[in-house]
Amino acid sequence: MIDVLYFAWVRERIGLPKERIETRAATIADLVAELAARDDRYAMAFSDLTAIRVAADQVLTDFNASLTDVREVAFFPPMTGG
Amino acid sequence: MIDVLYFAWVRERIGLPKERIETRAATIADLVAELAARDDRYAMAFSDLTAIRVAADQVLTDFNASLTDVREVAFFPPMTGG
Amino acid sequence: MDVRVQSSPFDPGIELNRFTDHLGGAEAGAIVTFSGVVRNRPDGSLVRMEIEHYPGMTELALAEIGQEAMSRWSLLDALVIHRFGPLVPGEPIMMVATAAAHRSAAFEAAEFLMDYLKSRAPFWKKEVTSDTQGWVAARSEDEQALTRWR
Amino acid sequence: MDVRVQSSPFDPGIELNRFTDHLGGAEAGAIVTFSGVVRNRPDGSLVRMEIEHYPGMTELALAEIGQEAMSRWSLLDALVIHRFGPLVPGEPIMMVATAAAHRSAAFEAAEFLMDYLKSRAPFWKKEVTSDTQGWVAARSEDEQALTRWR
Repeated sequence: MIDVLYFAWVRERIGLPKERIETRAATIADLVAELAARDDRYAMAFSDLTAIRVAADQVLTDFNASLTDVREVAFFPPMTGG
Repeated sequence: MIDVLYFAWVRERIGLPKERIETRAATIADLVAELAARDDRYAMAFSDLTAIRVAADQVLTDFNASLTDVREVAFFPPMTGG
Repeated sequence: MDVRVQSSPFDPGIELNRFTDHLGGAEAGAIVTFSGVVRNRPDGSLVRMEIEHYPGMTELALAEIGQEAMSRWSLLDALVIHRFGPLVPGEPIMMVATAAAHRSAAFEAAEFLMDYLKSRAPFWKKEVTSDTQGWVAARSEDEQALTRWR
Repeated sequence: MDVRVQSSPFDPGIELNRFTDHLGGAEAGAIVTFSGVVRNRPDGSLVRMEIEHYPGMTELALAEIGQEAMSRWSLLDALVIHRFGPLVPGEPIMMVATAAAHRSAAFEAAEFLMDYLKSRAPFWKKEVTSDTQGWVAARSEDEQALTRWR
């Protein structure tokens, strides 16, 4: 089981802020492929991965990162703080 | 007639903040030579001109500057504001 | 070092004075602050700005950026405050403050904090007018600014 | 733009808030301040700092530096306050504030103001302890800092 979080327009496109999912995905890229195959909302949200950033257990990482021992993954657009 | 002002340690060495003097000096360097010839206090104050900055009519200038139409000359160490 | 992520307003002037008083004046000569306020749109149509963030990761990211600044410039102290939730034009969004013995360290550390906070802390801004709403896009200049610190 | 040369104390926090309020929030997104406080000596022996200045030339020099910053970075506003006379450790000596649409302009303009003010505005600092007094020497780094702006 893994918590998947969505923020900003990724959250709006998918239609929910957080879900707990059962997955055997080995990497974040595998997880994205699994999610994108679900339905159009996910497919659209993940259609351009260059526009999406990802964090594993609250630390920025990349799509090739392993999911071993990861409890929380978050997808969001580039940050615009300050 | 010209007003001559001294600040910080230049003022302390010469022993006064301001004086009005009659001079025919053509440049600031000429004025400095005239003053340094007066007595030891002036000679000591002007012994190292690299340690002294000069302003003519309240604008920074250099020792070669002309005194024509200048009403006020000031001598002081490098500034330490801020 | 003090890091605060909050929905409630803050007063930049009071924060600056508190930050300065807290230093005690022994070693600090230079204090730099940056404060960001919600800018209106050129046509004055902005009703509010909504700031979303990632609770947990935000605090982690800001603490890490702050610690990096403290050690890299030997700061005497640093402060980061960032709001989330709805804000109206003219309201303070965020503030950083840095204190050092000399001005160059205080300035550089404040710029570093801002550059990292802009592109590495998980905040997202949405602009809301009476009939539109849209997420603010990241600026390539902001990503570019980080190369200065590598 | 506001330039003040004064012997009386000022409150950096109040000045920051007044400066920010005065902008009206239409275009300004970024406000940077620098405030300098009297540092004690490492052994804590400083009784007071005495700041001498050149009345008339000081105001001229600060106004010129301020105008240069305003136009070079298209600032929305700028503030310079510098005290003269006796000051005790921990007291604010001076402050600059800059406001711009984006942070890089506000930061650069504030650094420019500080660099010029340090070496081109006619102020001199004297440190007084219980048994010594001496003029603070200009630092070559401060003169060097000006080359960045040429």
